[in-house]
Amino acid sequence: MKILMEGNEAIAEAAVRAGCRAYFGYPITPQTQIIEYLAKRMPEVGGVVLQAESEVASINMVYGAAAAGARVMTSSSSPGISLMCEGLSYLAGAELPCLIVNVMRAGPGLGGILPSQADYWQATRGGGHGGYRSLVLAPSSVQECVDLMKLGFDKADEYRNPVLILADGLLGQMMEPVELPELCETSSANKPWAATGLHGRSHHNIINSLDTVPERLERHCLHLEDKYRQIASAEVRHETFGDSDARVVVVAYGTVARIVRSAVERARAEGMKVAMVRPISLWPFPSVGIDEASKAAERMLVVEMNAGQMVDDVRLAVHDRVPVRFYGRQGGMVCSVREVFEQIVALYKEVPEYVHA
Amino acid sequence: MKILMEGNEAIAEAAVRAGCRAYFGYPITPQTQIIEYLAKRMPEVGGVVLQAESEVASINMVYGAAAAGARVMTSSSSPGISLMCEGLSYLAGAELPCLIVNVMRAGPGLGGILPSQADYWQATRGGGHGGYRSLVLAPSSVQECVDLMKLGFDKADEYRNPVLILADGLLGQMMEPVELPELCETSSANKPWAATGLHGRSHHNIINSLDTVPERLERHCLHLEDKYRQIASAEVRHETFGDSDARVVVVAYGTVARIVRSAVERARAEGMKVAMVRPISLWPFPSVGIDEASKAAERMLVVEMNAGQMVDDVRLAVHDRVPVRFYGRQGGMVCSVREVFEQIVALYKEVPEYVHA
Amino acid sequence: MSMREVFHRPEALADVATHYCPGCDHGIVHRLVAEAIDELGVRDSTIGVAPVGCAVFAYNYWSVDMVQAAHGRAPAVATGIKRVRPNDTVFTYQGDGDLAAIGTAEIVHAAARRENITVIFINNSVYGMTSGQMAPTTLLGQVTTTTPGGRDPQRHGFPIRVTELLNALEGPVYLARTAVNTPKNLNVTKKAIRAAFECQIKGQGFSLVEVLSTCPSAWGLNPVECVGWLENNLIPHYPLGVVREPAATPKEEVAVGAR
Amino acid sequence: MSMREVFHRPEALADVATHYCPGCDHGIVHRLVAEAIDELGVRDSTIGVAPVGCAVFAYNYWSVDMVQAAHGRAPAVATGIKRVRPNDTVFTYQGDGDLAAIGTAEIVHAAARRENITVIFINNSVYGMTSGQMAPTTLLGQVTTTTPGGRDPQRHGFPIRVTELLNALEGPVYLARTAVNTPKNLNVTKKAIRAAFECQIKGQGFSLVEVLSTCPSAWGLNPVECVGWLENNLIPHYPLGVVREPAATPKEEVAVGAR
Amino acid sequence: MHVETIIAGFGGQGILMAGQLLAEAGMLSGQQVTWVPSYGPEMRGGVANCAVILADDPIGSPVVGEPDVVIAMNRPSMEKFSTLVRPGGVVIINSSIMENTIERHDVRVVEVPCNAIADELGSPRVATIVALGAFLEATKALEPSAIVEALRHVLPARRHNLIPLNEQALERGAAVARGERALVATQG
Amino acid sequence: MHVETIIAGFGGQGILMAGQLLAEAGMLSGQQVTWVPSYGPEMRGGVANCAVILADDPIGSPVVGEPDVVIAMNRPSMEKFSTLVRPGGVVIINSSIMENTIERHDVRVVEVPCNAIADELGSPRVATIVALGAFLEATKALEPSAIVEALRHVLPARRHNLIPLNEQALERGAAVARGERALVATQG
Amino acid sequence: MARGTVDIREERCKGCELCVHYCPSHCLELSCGFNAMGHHPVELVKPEKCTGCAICGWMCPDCVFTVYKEAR
Amino acid sequence: MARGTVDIREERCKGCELCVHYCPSHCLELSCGFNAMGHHPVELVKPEKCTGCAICGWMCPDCVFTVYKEAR
Ligand SMILES: Cc1ncc(C[n+]2csc(CCOP(=O)(O)OP(=O)(O)O)c2C)c(N)n1
Ligand SMILES: Cc1ncc(C[n+]2csc(CCOP(=O)(O)OP(=O)(O)O)c2C)c(N)n1
Ligand code: SF4
Ligand code: SF4
Ligand code: SF4
Ligand code: SF4
Ligand code: SF4
Ligand code: SF4
Ligand SMILES: [Mg+2]
Ligand SMILES: [Mg+2]
Repeated sequence: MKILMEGNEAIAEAAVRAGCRAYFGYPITPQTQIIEYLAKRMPEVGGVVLQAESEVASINMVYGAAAAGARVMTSSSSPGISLMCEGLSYLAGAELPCLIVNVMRAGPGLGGILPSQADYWQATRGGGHGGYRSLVLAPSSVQECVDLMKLGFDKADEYRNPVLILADGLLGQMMEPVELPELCETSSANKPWAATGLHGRSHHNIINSLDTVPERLERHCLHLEDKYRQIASAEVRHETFGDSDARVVVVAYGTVARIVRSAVERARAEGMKVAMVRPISLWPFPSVGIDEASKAAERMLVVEMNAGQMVDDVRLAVHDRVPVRFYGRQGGMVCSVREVFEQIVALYKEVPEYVHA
Repeated sequence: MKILMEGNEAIAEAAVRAGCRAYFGYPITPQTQIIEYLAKRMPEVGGVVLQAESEVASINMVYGAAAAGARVMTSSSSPGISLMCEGLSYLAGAELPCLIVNVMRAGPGLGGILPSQADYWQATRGGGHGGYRSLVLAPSSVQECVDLMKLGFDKADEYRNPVLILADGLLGQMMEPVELPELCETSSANKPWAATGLHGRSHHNIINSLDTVPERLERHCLHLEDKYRQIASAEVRHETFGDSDARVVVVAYGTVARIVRSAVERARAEGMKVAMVRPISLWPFPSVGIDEASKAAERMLVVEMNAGQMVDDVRLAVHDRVPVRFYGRQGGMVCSVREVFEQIVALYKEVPEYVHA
Repeated sequence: MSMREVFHRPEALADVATHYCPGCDHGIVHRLVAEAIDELGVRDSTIGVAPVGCAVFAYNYWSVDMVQAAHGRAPAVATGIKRVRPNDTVFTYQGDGDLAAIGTAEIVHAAARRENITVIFINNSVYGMTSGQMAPTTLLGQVTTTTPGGRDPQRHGFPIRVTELLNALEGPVYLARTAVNTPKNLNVTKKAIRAAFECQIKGQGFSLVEVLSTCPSAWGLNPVECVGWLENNLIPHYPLGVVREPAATPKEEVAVGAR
Repeated sequence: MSMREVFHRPEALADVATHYCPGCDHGIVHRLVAEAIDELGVRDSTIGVAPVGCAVFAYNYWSVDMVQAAHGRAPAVATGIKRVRPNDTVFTYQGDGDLAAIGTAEIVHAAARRENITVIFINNSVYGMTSGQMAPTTLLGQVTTTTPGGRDPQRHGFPIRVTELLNALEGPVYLARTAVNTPKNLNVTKKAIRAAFECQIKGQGFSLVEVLSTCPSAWGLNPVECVGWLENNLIPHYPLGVVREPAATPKEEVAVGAR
Repeated sequence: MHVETIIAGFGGQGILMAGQLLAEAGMLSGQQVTWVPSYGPEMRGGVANCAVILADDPIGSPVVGEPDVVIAMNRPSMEKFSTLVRPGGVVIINSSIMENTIERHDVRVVEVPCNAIADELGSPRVATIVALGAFLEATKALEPSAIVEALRHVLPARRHNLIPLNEQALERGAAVARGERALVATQG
Repeated sequence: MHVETIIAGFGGQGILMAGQLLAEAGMLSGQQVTWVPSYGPEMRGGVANCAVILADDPIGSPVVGEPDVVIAMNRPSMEKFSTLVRPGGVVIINSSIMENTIERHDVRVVEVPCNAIADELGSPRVATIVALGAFLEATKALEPSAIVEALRHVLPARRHNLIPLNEQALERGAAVARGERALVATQG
Repeated sequence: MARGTVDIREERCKGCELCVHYCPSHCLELSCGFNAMGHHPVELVKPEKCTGCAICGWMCPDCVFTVYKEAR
Repeated sequence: MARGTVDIREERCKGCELCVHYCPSHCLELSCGFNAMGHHPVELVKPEKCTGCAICGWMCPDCVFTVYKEAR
């Protein structure tokens, strides 16, 4: 049965259903509803919810709980995520599974509280030091928030790696009907590496990212690289829509992808050959999917709520073969279907042998 | 007259000579010598040096001093820089000039204390939220550390933007002869926007990155974008060396570029047509310079002390026309001239019409 | 019969409407700060630091140079300003989430350094800006959106008395807790704020005034009811008074033998 | 005549050489912690948290499960562990730079929450690991690499007495400051560490033992000279003793009327 | 079917809740729905609005730029949102507290004295429900019974006694939109 | 000219300072120089080493992988670094505290009883300076007077009284490398 | 005759009633009308009782009052 | 006869001399030789004076000692 839920609350409920029993976080608009919801919900399932003194403390509590084998998460919005950068790097370095939700707001600095996608670089290229990777999933509906939470927790455990859910403020605060999965429980028993106390085990487990012997630290880095390569080959997710011989291909993710989809539908209704690709995993990036969708393309368009952070990834995906244009709104402004439609029309007209159907 | 100086101390002395009279920082290997040097030196010129309680406090002290019109800096190494990500985003958002030195060590997490270049993404793509940009300068000798410090402070003031000096641990701790510039003084008088107290001024100055009106915040973002475009066109710096019709072009920065240069010299001595490009500004990236240097290239090689973070920028620079390979060492390991030379030879042999001179 | 003006808007209070909810004490304290600045004649040389919290827009509300700081970092920002402009008067204005949660390290160390700044600390026992979560100062049993069953010491810990905490340091020179729930207390608050600024102007060092304040919106009470709640709950837990004065401040100790 | 063993390596102390400098007190305190773990019979259910500081490699030195925390964040990490494994014994081991500088907020809030963990706090008045910079606990006049003319309160502020600072909170249940400069004090320290762990095992809440320690390398003195320096300088400034015990811990207050 | 609606008014008027009811009712009737709260700068101020889409097909953009219908419960909302309605669309205005000053002739304006009716019903808080009734009548987007069903889901059991009152409010609003021709102005 | 040298030994032997003197002297003699301290894992341990390059042309890599010369002041350094020296290179070993166990025959090993000589000079701390004297003699990379000049720059004025002692140490080291053939083994 | 009086900047009043609560002479009340911000602004309903004590001014969070007192 | 004795794990000794300093019977001293770590390890030079008081064990940062005491 579907129920109508706000994105933030759906994220929270989905976490509980995915077996998450530990949440540490600090309030920040537009995602405070997550901790508020869990403050009521977690005790019902015997879970822990703790309002930390800061985002720095939150992410380090997550580090501790993950080290001890728990299925654990935190959530925040852009400035709060910046404060977690050191912690994220530690989590990646020590190979601890956990889930981090970023309901992005406009930046830089304190910026504003309205929706944004301006943390794409931060999410896909680190944020923290040392060049680690997180699996980054970008839902574009409340239902997908729910679905990706479960997937995210599972993949975090599978790869012993942090997973980032990158949502925008719109998604966090809008309501849509969702189908919720069954409540499930997980245990630390299948994490033999975790620091759970010996309880009879003969060797002591150590959770750590330090190694002062460079040869050994290099081996560790190579091991991480290997893992990232595995993720890159197994965990690419995207969705394609529109004409397979599209002349203009639009790439967008998150809520913006829905706006783009409406615009693409309109363009196709008017006879243009247009398609769109919606990356669901932002890292690994669906380069192959985008390349394939744009075999016949003469123009690419990237639409984001930022100044054009995904553009380079799209250029790389198409091997800089097709000109890649950008349309974006910033500062909390959300582009309209009409704006995107006009961009598509303009690009379509740019194509030399342009024929209106 | 040249004097023999350690990189860290040269950075510190160069800051003083560039008119920097305020330093806030927190000890971390391999750059603690900067604050230790300044603890002695700053009082001699009437400047301020304060050991903050953390990197978070340091960057926010920098924010305050920059807001008040001072020529100010901090320095740290990788994990410490991660803790500054929120502050960096605020500095960029509020358009405050300042200089941040990152003497990189191996990561992720606590990693090690040996040299690395694994913060390239963090430096060039943010670190903090909101998609801001810092001018990133990467010296490759102690002398260049000195020269780029002055340039960095000047550019920070010119653009009202943070400037990052991205050095590796090797550079911070090695000694080389340097020529130091004259001591200069600067004043906040030419920063009419600064929060220096009214002192007769009729309107009050506000240093701020918040705007809750999205239309206005978008205008601010567009203004920043404009500024970044200006920087991107005016502040690209790089150095090219080798054959103009090189068949293999190597790209490297920082100390690694010196190792590469030795390898390239050796390859050319053996008759191969090889060139190298050394980006000095990592953002803006010298795409045009690299593209030009590789007009005749059949293979590109990127060498870094990380898992290959600059590779995408090089691919974009050459429009994905030439295959770009990577060679790197990690975890504090430094590649040798021999290793790089062998890479060059192997690539040179890959070229179909390979003829040994 | 002629009338003379006995009360008017202070000059340091910019003549703009504030965004505060009706009856919110932030407005009163803003005025008191402005009056202190006017009376001490330092409007021309004062730099204020706004927090992240309901007072984030305070940069618009005082007609002095203002710097907006990241959440909790106002004391560090003020330190940066004061160190490079030691002759100007620098103050921060912070809420209890900002100062006593995320900004704990910054306030403790500014106080320990005896940093010569003035801190105005608004303790309304909740996060107002984000609409009513638990703060470090939330009372036991108090209901907030993150303590829906009331603050439980087992799960959420104990409220922090900031003034007493800082009083355990040698650094601070002036520490007081006040309220603005009565005209009399308001006058005490005004004097405390003035004394705090005076400390700084005389070069004596770190001063902080904690003002117990209402948050009608998060407390779910009307402004007048809030006054009663504050009197019945906040004041008993957070005793009013000056706890540190320049005269009673520990003197600098004799230096130890170096190494 | 037969001899019986009256002293040997505790089981919880892993049988490996440490990287500590000769004569460094870290080694002694490590052993005392291990002895407490052994004596309380909790080696099988203990999880330790190593800091960033000279004790960073402590994860190799105790034969219990260990987690290495980011600089200053050990109390947050321990909180994360304890909340998901409330029946295990969780402790942190931190230096004064780690705990009293960058980690100030984390230790204050863990204490305020009465988080049921044990903190072993090594106060050697300097940053040992990074070779001798000023710490928040550095004495006035003390020479370090960042206070080359001696710590000057005007520029560098005042040393922080962590135990007294935390004692200003309601949260902590056991707080003590000790030293290992004499066999007698070492025994007091051992008892304090044991008492701290007992607090946790009994579910009473937050305990911390501050151990005044030597750092021969950063102090520039040989280990035996260090003992004298500690006695003449550190102990006078940081009085030894138990300042909070479970019996004297403030009780939970009566809940206030919600909203 | 695809109806995009903006409901707007003052903070205390139950604007967001009305939108939520509409979305819930749509969902229960088997439609696709989205509900998006205001993203204007006025978030902390006294103004509130939300956008609701009801549709047969999956919904692309949940953001409503050119609504089919606007329910304006106060003057600022009427002034702002009536200009956005697509030609041929409907604007329902709360005529209890403002005059119709809409100058467009390509939209249908339904004037409903929401506060007056709510006061008559003895509960000022249902004014926006009255407007919702008019909305249902004017658009036929949903059966009023769907809203009643939605109320049953949204209200806690102990509040179900309020359902009849809300039913009345819906009906009174519908009546205005339907029958009391004097109050309905079709312009252009 | 282009000479790459590694100087290695225990922590207290003044290894880094000797390297710094060499670099300083090179610079004062108009050469290009670099000095890089150890980047081994043993940073905090008892072992220290540094790499110094003296060259006529600008120096590319400051990292020394295949030194021309190694000055090994203790056994672990001798064992580790003697294997890296390029064929034809020189290894100067402190024969006071270890035997020459180098098995290579393609390098010249100069055995210098550094500690013995230093003790004779009344200052155990100049042992590494003695080795430096042997280095200068064996490589002719610099005039000993350049080192003396460097000492004048590096030492604070109140320590200039130590210069003659260091001069003697250099000379004694050079003498070993030059004249006391008994102590010099050329292998292979 | 009134010993004092107040000027009220209606457009700044948020109708919080704090002044009404604190005025020792009970001479203030909220009006029925709205101001531009949508609040019921305060009114001096019993001007004759005003003493010019300025308590309203002190307690008003929005600096709505200017207070005058009889000069002697 | 000695009332106690100690086992010394030489290879772990860092020659810090703390045990030498604290031994109430003055029966410990550093040896001239080096151990593998390059330190002069401690020696029981006056075994006859050892009381088995274990103070050396307590004060040694490197857990070098095992201490035995006469059994009664
Ligand atoms: C790094 C960061 N974390 C969280 C927030 C969200 N935030 C804004 S204000 C606030 C709390 C403000 O509470 P308080 O300081 O008590 O001020 P009040 O609003 O009560 O006056 C929070 C958590 C933020 N802006 N930045
Ligand atoms: C974020 C961060 N900042 C700084 C450092 C560098 N650092 C490592 S240890 C240390 C200080 C340790 O001092 P203390 O906690 O007193 O421990 P001690 O070494 O004295 O035992 C510092 C500043 C770091 N690793 N990470
Ligand atoms: S939310 Fe509370 S603190 Fe903030 S303005 Fe409203 S009443 Fe004041
Ligand atoms: S540096 Fe100091 S604290 Fe660290 S191991 Fe050495 S003596 Fe101990
Ligand atoms: S001045 Fe005094 S008497 Fe007059 S209105 Fe104000 S509070 Fe009342
Ligand atoms: S106190 Fe001020 S804002 Fe409140 S009702 Fe009175 S005049 Fe209006
Ligand atoms: S046991 Fe006592 S007497 Fe024997 S060596 Fe140790 S300290 Fe000395
Ligand atoms: S105390 Fe321990 S390490 Fe130190 S000298 Fe004695 S046995 Fe050796
Ligand atoms: Mg508050
Ligand atoms: Mg320390």
